[in-house]
Amino acid sequence: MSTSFEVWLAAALTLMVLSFLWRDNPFYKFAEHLFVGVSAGYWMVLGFWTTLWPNAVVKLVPAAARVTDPAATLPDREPLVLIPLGLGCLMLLRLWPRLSWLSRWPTAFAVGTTLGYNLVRTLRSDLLSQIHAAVLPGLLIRAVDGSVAWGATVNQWILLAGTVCCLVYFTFTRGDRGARAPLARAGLMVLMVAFGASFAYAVMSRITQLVGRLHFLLGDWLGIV
Amino acid sequence: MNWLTSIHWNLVLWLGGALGAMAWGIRQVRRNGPPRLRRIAGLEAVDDAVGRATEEGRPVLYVAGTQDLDDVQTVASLGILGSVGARAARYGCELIMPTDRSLVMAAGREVLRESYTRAGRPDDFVADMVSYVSDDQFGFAARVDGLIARRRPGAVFLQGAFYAESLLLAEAGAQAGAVQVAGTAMNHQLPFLVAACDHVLIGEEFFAAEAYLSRDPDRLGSLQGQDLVKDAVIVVLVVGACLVTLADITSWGWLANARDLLLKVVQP
Amino acid sequence: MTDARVSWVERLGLIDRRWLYLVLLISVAVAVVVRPLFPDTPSTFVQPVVDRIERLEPGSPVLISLDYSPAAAPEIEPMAFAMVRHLLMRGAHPVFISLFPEGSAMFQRLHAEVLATDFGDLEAGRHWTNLGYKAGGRMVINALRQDLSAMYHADMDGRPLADLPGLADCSRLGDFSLIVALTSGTPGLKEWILYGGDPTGVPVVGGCTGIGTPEYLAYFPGQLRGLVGGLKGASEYEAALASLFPERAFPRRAGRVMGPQTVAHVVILIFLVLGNVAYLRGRRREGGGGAA
Amino acid sequence: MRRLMPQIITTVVGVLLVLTALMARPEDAPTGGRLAFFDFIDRNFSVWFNILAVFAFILGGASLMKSHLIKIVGRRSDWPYSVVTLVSFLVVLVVGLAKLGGPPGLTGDVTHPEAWLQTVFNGLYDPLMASLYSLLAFFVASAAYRAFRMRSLEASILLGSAFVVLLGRTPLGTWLSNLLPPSLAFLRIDAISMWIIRVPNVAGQRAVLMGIAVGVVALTWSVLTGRSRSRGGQA
Repeated sequence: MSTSFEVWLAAALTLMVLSFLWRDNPFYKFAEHLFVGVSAGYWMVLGFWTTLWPNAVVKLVPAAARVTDPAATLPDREPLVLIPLGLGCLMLLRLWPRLSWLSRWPTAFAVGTTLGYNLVRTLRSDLLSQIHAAVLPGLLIRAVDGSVAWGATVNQWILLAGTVCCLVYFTFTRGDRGARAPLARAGLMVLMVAFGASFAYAVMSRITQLVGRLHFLLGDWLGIV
Repeated sequence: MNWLTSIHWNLVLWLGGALGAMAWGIRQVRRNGPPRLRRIAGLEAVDDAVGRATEEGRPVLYVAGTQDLDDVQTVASLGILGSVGARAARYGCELIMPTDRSLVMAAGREVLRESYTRAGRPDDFVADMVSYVSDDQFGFAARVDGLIARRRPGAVFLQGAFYAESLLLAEAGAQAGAVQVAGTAMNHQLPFLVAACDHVLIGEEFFAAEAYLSRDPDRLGSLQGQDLVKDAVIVVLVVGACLVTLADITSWGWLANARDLLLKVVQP
Repeated sequence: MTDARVSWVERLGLIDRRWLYLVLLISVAVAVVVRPLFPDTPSTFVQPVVDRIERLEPGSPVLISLDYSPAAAPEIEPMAFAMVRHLLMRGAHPVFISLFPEGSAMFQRLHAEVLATDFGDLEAGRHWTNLGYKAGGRMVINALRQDLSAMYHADMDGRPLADLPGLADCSRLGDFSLIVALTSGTPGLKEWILYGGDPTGVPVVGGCTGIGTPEYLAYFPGQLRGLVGGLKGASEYEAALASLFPERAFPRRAGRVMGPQTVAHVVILIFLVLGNVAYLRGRRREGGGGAA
Repeated sequence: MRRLMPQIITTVVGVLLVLTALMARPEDAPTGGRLAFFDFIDRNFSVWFNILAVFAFILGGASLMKSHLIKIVGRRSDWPYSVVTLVSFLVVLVVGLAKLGGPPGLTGDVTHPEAWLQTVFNGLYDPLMASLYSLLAFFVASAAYRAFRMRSLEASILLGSAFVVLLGRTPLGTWLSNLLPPSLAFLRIDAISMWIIRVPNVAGQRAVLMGIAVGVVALTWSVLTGRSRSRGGQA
């Protein structure tokens, strides 16, 4: 059995969370509320020391670099970081209802940046690259003896046909009669097989997490394993 | 000029084409009215589910996801809530809506008040239909599960952004024998919801549902434009695959040129 | 006779869920204690990762992004440890960063179990470098693409980037030989493909949780050169490592967990079958298998 | 002003970045002349965004305090739990910002193995998060028994595919497959599960990705042009 305070604390909290399986109870609620507080604090601290301090404070007041590392070489001053700092301060105004409209400015900047960077990248990586990956020669030849690899070839065409059918399923404004209907139906079935695979992989992840916890309880804490 | 050569022309082509298609779609809808819409089974199930619950004398339960109002899926869900609420009002069926955010509660009340008024039954609207339960994820699910076990709703709607709590909610509904209609764009939860619910609006269907129900011409037009882009993608895929294959097995130069041109257009 | 069986099936359907919890808990706990070890071989998605690392020149800088949280650690840590061991055995220079706040703590565990234990003779800053966490997600990748020093001025021990011999020829993302994204969510592998690999041409390989695997496979093999998916992938990687370096006898964390994992899969499959048998019987009795 | 200014910021920033992504070739050597402007944007906007991201954490913490303080002061139901959240938040904040434990003063890494923040991580954050997620394994197990039903053709296909993959990705699947005679090798459950992942799964995922990409174009356009809030056609 472990003698470390950290491990005992962790074990107690683990049991508190798992007590939810019996029913919702004060121990579980305590643990969940503790998690909300701890994680918010943890993220804020790391954001401050890893990003805000070196990339904003130090760039504005180079001497600040010496606070965290007395031997640091001082970087150049970059007054431009006043822009994001100012926007950041405006963001905090959301807490004061009368001035909260100003907090829309930094949000607008964030939305514009996200969408602006995202648009072309998504177009490239999720549309063009996927098309590029789908448009492959439909007759695969084995390098060894020059014969046709029929298995791989058939798979290639099934993959392409499946993609097309799913795309047909995701079109909405073409009515539902004619040749599209059976294709869309087939697309739905392909999607279901895909979801089945996602389902299985998600179950796997959940189980690994459980095994990890039991490992901690039985091994690190109780020392049985 | 070096900057002319440094433009990704094929990206410009696709982007321009997509934007053009959407502009065309919106113009088309504004001029000629809404397009022919494919039926979405999950959306048609809304009516039946509410009807069945009414016949059995059981209430309808609606959960608008577990995220706050700043999530697009929550907003889309409130659009669907409007039409579910209108049907419940028309049939005189009781509606219960537990929420896990106070903002969603307030917005839900507004939406339902309007649907009940529009259905001509403003007096049937009671603010308490929409209640705030709890902010915490599994705590919310546990209490909604209790509610489902006690009230035994005839229809359960799980529409919006869900995380792991979706499983708990769907399981409780299945146990109560409710008709369950789910809708979400959370890819990780979709498979579980499909397995546990009777009807599911899958990803894009969920967003399209909002356009279907709102009948907003711009939304429908944009949808029509997006469909045009998807059609173009389908054509490129089919033509491209055939072209690449033929160019591979024949030795015709023009085929190889055509293939190279096409691959350049889709070069990421 | 038939009636008795139907009611038995029906009773099965109404069983309290806590019994199911208990069955799962006990069967997994027993398997955790027994810990069987199964043989494994790399699959189509894992082998390319192994091959790519095998082909690296000694000294090649490899960016490793630790984008996972404690919840995913049971899945990701075994593969992270195996891949870092492999990189260091081949003399590559791993540069660790993180887009997850928890990444710094995850690095500490990796340091304790791999860098300090198996490779105690290697030097920080010369043989491997830890740059740490930055907030901003995909925008961090975007900034690194332009210039490493836009986001990072020093490593986590405070040494300025310019003083790190291992990073002498490495001033931006494009200078790396390989990007290894170990991912449990967003931001993660997808962002590394979209914002890192695609625009710079640096090959990206990944390790991810089971949940992410099916989606990321759509990027394989074009944009994603190899994928170690979930515990099974990690177990395959460990097996590959064991056959490459039999003399080192590295621990096989994932391999050891595959036993309890298999038991749990079987329990869930049994539940799935039993539940559906009860359902289909109930439905047949209700209305001759008509529409429900 | 209140509505116009945010729209202008979003549109200008968004359009500039779209143009940047279309024009600049940052992977080439640094460009000069006209492209220098785009390089400047590309480099700085992401760094600025990252600084803003930290303010989002700060805002999140502050709103957390505000909402829980309201609960405590108003003695709302479950208010004692709000005290737990509030106190733990403040304690972690002080421990982290003051870099208690570890290297002396404010020097060194806040996640240094001896820093108290690392104890907070190991003793509180890590077990809580990992345990919350491990609950899901139980939920899946009970839903497998009580909710996942072959109620339609679609659900049956999904469950069938899930069954094969779940079995095929374990040593048990390999073991069962080894019982098959070589002539039936195509029925090997591990091979079928691999096929499902490589072919139909990729087809489905690919279509979903393409669909989302088209949706992103539509969404970006409607936000950048300010149509996203319009109802009924007129802005």
